[in-house]
Amino acid sequence: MSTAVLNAIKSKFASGVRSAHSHCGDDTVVLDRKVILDVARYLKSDQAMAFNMPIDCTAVDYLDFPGGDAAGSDETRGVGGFAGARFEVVYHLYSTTRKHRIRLKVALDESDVNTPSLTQVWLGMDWFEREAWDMYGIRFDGHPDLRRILLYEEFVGHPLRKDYPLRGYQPLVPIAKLDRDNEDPKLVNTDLNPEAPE
Amino acid sequence: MGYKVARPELNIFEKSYVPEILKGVGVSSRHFFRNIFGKKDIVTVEYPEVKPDYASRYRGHHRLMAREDGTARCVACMLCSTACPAHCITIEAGDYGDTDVEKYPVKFEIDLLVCVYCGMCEEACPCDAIRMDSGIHTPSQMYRKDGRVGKVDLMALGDLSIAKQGGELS
Amino acid sequence: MSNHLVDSRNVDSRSQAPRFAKLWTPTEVDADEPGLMRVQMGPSHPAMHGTVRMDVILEGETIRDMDVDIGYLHRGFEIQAENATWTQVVPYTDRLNYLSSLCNNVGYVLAVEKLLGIDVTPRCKWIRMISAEIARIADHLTALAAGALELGGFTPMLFGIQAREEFYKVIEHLCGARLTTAYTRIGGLRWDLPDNFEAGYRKAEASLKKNLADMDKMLTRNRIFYDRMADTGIISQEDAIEYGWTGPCLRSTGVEYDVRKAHPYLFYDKVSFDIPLGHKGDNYDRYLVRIAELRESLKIIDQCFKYMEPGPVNVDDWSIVLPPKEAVYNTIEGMIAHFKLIMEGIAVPKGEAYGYTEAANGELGFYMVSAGVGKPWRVHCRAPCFALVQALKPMMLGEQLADIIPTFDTINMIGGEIDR
Amino acid sequence: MKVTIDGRELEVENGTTILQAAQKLGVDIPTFCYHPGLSAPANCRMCLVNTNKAPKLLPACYATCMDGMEVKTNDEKTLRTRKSTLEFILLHHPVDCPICDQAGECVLQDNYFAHSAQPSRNFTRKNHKPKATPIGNNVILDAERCIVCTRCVRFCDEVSKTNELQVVNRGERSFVTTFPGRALDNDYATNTVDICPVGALTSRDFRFKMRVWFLKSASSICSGCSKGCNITVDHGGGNTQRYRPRENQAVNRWWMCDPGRLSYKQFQDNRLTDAQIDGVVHPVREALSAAARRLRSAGDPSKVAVVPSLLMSNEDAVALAVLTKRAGFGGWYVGGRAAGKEDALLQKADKNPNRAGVMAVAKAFGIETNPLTALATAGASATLWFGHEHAVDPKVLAAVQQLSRVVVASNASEWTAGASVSLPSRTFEECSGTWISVDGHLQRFAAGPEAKGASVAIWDLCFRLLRSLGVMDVMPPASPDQVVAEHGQAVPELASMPPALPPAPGRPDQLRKARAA
Amino acid sequence: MDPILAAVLFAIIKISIILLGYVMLFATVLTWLERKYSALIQDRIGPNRAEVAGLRLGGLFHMIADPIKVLFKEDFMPRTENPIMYKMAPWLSVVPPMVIFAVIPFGPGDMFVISNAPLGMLFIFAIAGLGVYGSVFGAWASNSKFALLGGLRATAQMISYEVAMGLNLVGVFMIYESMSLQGIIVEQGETLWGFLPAWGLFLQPVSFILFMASAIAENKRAPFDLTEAESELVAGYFTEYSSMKFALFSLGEFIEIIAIACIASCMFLGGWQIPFVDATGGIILTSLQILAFLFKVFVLVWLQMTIRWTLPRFRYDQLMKLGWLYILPLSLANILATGVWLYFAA
Repeated sequence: MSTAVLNAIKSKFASGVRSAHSHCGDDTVVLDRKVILDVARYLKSDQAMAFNMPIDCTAVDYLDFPGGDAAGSDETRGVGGFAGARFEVVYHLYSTTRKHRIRLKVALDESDVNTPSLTQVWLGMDWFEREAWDMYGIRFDGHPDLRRILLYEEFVGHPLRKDYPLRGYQPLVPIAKLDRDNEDPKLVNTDLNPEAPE
Repeated sequence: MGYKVARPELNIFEKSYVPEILKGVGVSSRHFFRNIFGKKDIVTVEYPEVKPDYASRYRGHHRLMAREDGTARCVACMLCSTACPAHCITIEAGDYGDTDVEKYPVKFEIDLLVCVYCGMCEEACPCDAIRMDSGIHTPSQMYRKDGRVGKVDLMALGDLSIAKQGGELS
Repeated sequence: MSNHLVDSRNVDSRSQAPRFAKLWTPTEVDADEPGLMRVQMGPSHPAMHGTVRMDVILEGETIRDMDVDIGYLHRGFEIQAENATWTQVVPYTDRLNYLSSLCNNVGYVLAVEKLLGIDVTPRCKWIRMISAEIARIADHLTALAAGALELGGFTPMLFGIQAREEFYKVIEHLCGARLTTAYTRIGGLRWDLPDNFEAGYRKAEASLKKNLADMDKMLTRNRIFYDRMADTGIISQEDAIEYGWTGPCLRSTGVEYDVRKAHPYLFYDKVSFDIPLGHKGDNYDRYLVRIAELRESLKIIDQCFKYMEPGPVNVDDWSIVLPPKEAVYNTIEGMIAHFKLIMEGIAVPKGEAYGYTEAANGELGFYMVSAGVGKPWRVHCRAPCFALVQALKPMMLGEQLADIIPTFDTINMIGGEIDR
Repeated sequence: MKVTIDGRELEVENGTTILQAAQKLGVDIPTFCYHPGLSAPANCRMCLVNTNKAPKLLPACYATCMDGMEVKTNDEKTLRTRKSTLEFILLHHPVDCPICDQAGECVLQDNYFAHSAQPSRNFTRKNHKPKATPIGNNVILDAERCIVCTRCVRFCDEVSKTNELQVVNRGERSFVTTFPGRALDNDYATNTVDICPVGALTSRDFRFKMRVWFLKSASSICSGCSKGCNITVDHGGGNTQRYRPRENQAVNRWWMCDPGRLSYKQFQDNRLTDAQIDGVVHPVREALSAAARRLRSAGDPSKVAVVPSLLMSNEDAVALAVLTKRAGFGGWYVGGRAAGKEDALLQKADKNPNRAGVMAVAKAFGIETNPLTALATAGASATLWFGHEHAVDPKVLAAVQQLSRVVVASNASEWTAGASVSLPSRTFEECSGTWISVDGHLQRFAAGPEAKGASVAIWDLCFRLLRSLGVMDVMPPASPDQVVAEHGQAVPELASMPPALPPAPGRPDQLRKARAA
Repeated sequence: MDPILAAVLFAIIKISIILLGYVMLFATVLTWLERKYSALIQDRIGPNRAEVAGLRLGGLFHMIADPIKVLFKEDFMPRTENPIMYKMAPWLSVVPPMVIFAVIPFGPGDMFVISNAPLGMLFIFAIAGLGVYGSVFGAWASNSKFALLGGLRATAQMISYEVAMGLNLVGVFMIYESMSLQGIIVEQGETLWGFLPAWGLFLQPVSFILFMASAIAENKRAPFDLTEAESELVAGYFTEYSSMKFALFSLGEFIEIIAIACIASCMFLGGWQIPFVDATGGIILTSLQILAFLFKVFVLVWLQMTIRWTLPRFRYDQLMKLGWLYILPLSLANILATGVWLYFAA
């Protein structure tokens, strides 16, 4: 689309850019988290960039990604880009004046899931970052109010991580297990999964 | 291209509430008098007596189609339970010991309370065995277990399927 | 209770709305302070469509602080999608914005097709456009009608719902269900248009025009309605962009951004339509913009019917779309392709893509990562409401309790979409 | 010798086939009839590739590399030939996927979808051949589905050397069947099902039980005898559904025997899922303290006879050895399954998978071992009994029944009946651990299906029992590997543990190659 | 018979007939009528399911079925510090509107009015002012924040509009020089300039509009229903009420609709007067006059219901603004203008 943005970031923040590519028409820059805040400020304030709209922020867990192990070459890791660390925080930005888009990615290792919060640049990142924290446990430093958003405060774990068990219960209140064939209609069985152990 | 919507600024007359209230009362009354004396615009359907027409594509209660000899067309290939995004279909396969059909569903159960009526099962069926075109919406149940509908009930809604199958196109 | 008699909004209605005095603050008001009252609106509250909780701290009827608590309708769309085949996700998307499921269906499959790098047939594109616009009409009608209901106007609401019903009937004829449509497929559609589709649509269109006129008469220039809507829930252009607003709500502030125009997909560049814009981003503008968008959608659908030509709706590739049933029943080739697609799903090449479309509430984005197999590695839904609702707090600080209701309605919060 | 495959050069030895060379480069050439363990007849023609050394396409599985050969596996000619071959093979293939057990792991499906995916041009009536014919105790033949790759025929000729199968008729009417009067009933017959690329040969045991794409897999070791054949445990719905051999050139190559293949069934009947005290169900925690009380009340701990199970993993054995030593119990009375059939291929007479490991642990810990028959005359006052599988000796049984017995077993048998305290243990399928085969291979197995009921791994039970007995200074390890790491240094056989198993190949969708963008 | 006893007995009979036979019956019919009417406005059918012996009569039996249903519902009571207040509140909102009917003349003479009090209107104001206690007690005793907010709104709203309502009628009193309802009605029997009945509607049109507005506000019905504003406050001051207690609140509302219609028709539409028939006496004429009164009441009830089902509701500050900044000054101005006019006309 507009490689101009890619080139601008690459030239201005050469040390912080890990890789950059355009895949499926989306321009992507994989950044070091040290520069993400600077890049964001630059992208917002520069007249030629003018990325004034925060579209989205999310995260991806690449645990056991096929071909994503250390032995995988850049080629097998795919053009789509998976930068090699377990987590990636993905930002999408848009400029309503220049009408261009960019995707910023920050690769984070499992052991250190902190990254600067972009709420300092766009307030609209607020809830998106809270969701990424809730679902992936990414810590956004400098976020004014990093609480869980979709789940309840007492929830343990981050359910979109690939190692979070798919089945099982984490009830706030004990769930009454019912004999399936002698159900009392007044009681509600919250178990809706037919494969769940009876 | 973009254009600004016409945003009304109320004139002093409209600001006095009364004329606009009377206009609204007029609309209400027009509907009232049309419905009580004139041509009835009433859209309510009196349900148990009058049933709304379902579209021909309406996805309702599932049914299992039958062969000419009355057995189920289903051969328990499990594609429907694979395609089901809600995992509501349970099938157990059995062996007829017959070289023509070989495989049949010993148990075919759909949990209607889990089903999301997306139609993926009929799309996935390679034998024209399961369909959702019965035109019946799902009945409500008193107990959860009544929501699990078995092969017999599904066959009872079924019909003879005459779809040709097995490469016998000639 | 200082402002019974004077309008608390010190705003000249002709000027551009000012920026929020305080853009973002974490909860800092102590509800135990004398004179303050903490009210929990929701999660089961008549005005909280879907289920959302607003923890409001009131001074009299003025909102001193509030916190919007979402997640009551969270059902794990994204983790479900990671454990289903690409095609199986389509019914899950129905439940995102359940008022305009077809928009979600179209948005999702377009994103997958972007990743697959395929282009669907022209007829399929026209039909997708028609279905998405019909869904948009249904969604806008709901928002408008509910807006009247929230303000106590039950009759105008039912007029709006009446028209919406007609469109739902059209949708039912199209795909067999009214809300949970599951209509699109990757590389095509579940079905072609049914017979007499256009006749059914014309009936719905007539009903819309008639009922919209009645609603308009009862509401638009009525001063009670005007006073409730105008100058309440104001957001400035800068703030709307800053908070990631999109869709009719952003356009109500006068920002001309519509994905259909800015980045045309399907055949939106081949039809002519306009983008209605608001003046200052208050509830009344959002109401007017939605009404104007209804008319634009009708225009688009008319052109789709005009330009549409017969032809196949699915791409001719058995590794993406299911073979026709005759081929499945009678040829081993069709049977194998059918089995492979259902057992394993469509093998989407490894990579990532962000597909975005204009859904009824704004930019609906799907960010997806494929590991090269039949199931998505990651599907993230960028729900337009999510960005809209996060600005609710700065919008409502200092306003009245009663203003939450029309504001909440005009930004059209949809629980299914925001909670996913 | 230098060959170039798809533009990539490779140095190969003389006699290397094109296919082997391609595999080294990771180039995928589709095959049907080729199997690395069998001779290559080159009769399916699927692997035809274009070379510069011959005017016609060459079968990659049979043709050897020549110096300077340039091979093209994806040029237009090869691709067109593949499509034609597939069309030809599918010409008379019945539309059977819905009723065919192979669907989902069918090479024909994979190859068609990957290399053709074009509609049928077939307007002829399909040939009919015998369907669903049992040709042996474990194998059912569907001749219509057969693509006459002759893998099964070659297996019977070359591996089991029993020569039951042949191809009859000619041309499109040919199909595989047994010689008249013969049945495919050798001990390795079900391997023909594994190697059959289509659904022509299906397993009678697995028939219609479950669709293969619902199965989850775990890499494991067969427990049928002491050979230690590598297997994959396919499980679904909480139960093991079948065993499949896993390639290990050092032990079992690609094969396994039928008795071993069916040995999963012995763990499914009469499963013990709850702890019992005098026949009454109790929580495991209470049963453990009851067991400790019973063992203590036997008086002199050295009068407590310990009977290890030979299905125990080395980790379990180490834990038991620690328990035996710390609690001061008497020697081990080693029983196990009775000896059985042995043959030249895989089956071993010793049917106990880990006799070598248990004995090595006993030796390293200095625990006296006696045969189980000695228990009848040992004068023990109580016994700590593991396993249900020991061969029944009436004299021992009678003697044991007199004793106060704490039984740890996964299934019920004569030995577990009437136990004073019975604790449910997991089967080996449900745990991970290592075994030492009769040939001295130390091999790892991974946990497959979920553990049933309240059952606990034996190593865990041993350490918990130790605490119940009042020995508090031994911290229970967290995993079987930790058991060996902390307590098993004395065992020389366990000095170098094999690396952790890679995850077993799962459902087909995880194996699928991505469609080219 | 003792004349006093006879008068008391006669009064009791009148009370029974008017309250039970008229007010309660009318209110019960209104519960059905409002549902049916709103349905027809909204292109629906409305209640039509209740049937007796196969007869449905357009759902008329719903007005019997509804009370029965309501009576059998679970009477839920919140945990509250003031159970007595909680139980009293519904009665406080249903009794005052009923008492208003004591001074409403249904026909000419003393025969069709329970008490032809000379200061009838003052009595009505006094009693109507009591209605606020129903809402406030209910809201306070419910132990719920939504109810409390509703109660607060109700207090402010009713007190504000009480003033406006009273001032609106001053003009009428000035013209007819009476505060007795019967007296005012009799005065309205005349004809102005030979073609226009001397009704309050024509002599005091501004007063009529303002009175209807403030009376509807007093009754807390849409567009002034923000005390129960279901989208904001769930159900306002009666959020925590159920069963018959809940029904009493709505019964009180319906009785109040009739009361407002009665007062307005007495004040502005000539009460039982038939236009151009300035005479009394005779059974036929009296019956016609009673029917005329009922018809006028019915028309005003219809007007209230149509407004209810047409308009959205105000916001709290807008309502206050309307009351204090528009209605109150306008009614004062109206009084002034009436006074000036009377001065010069005299």
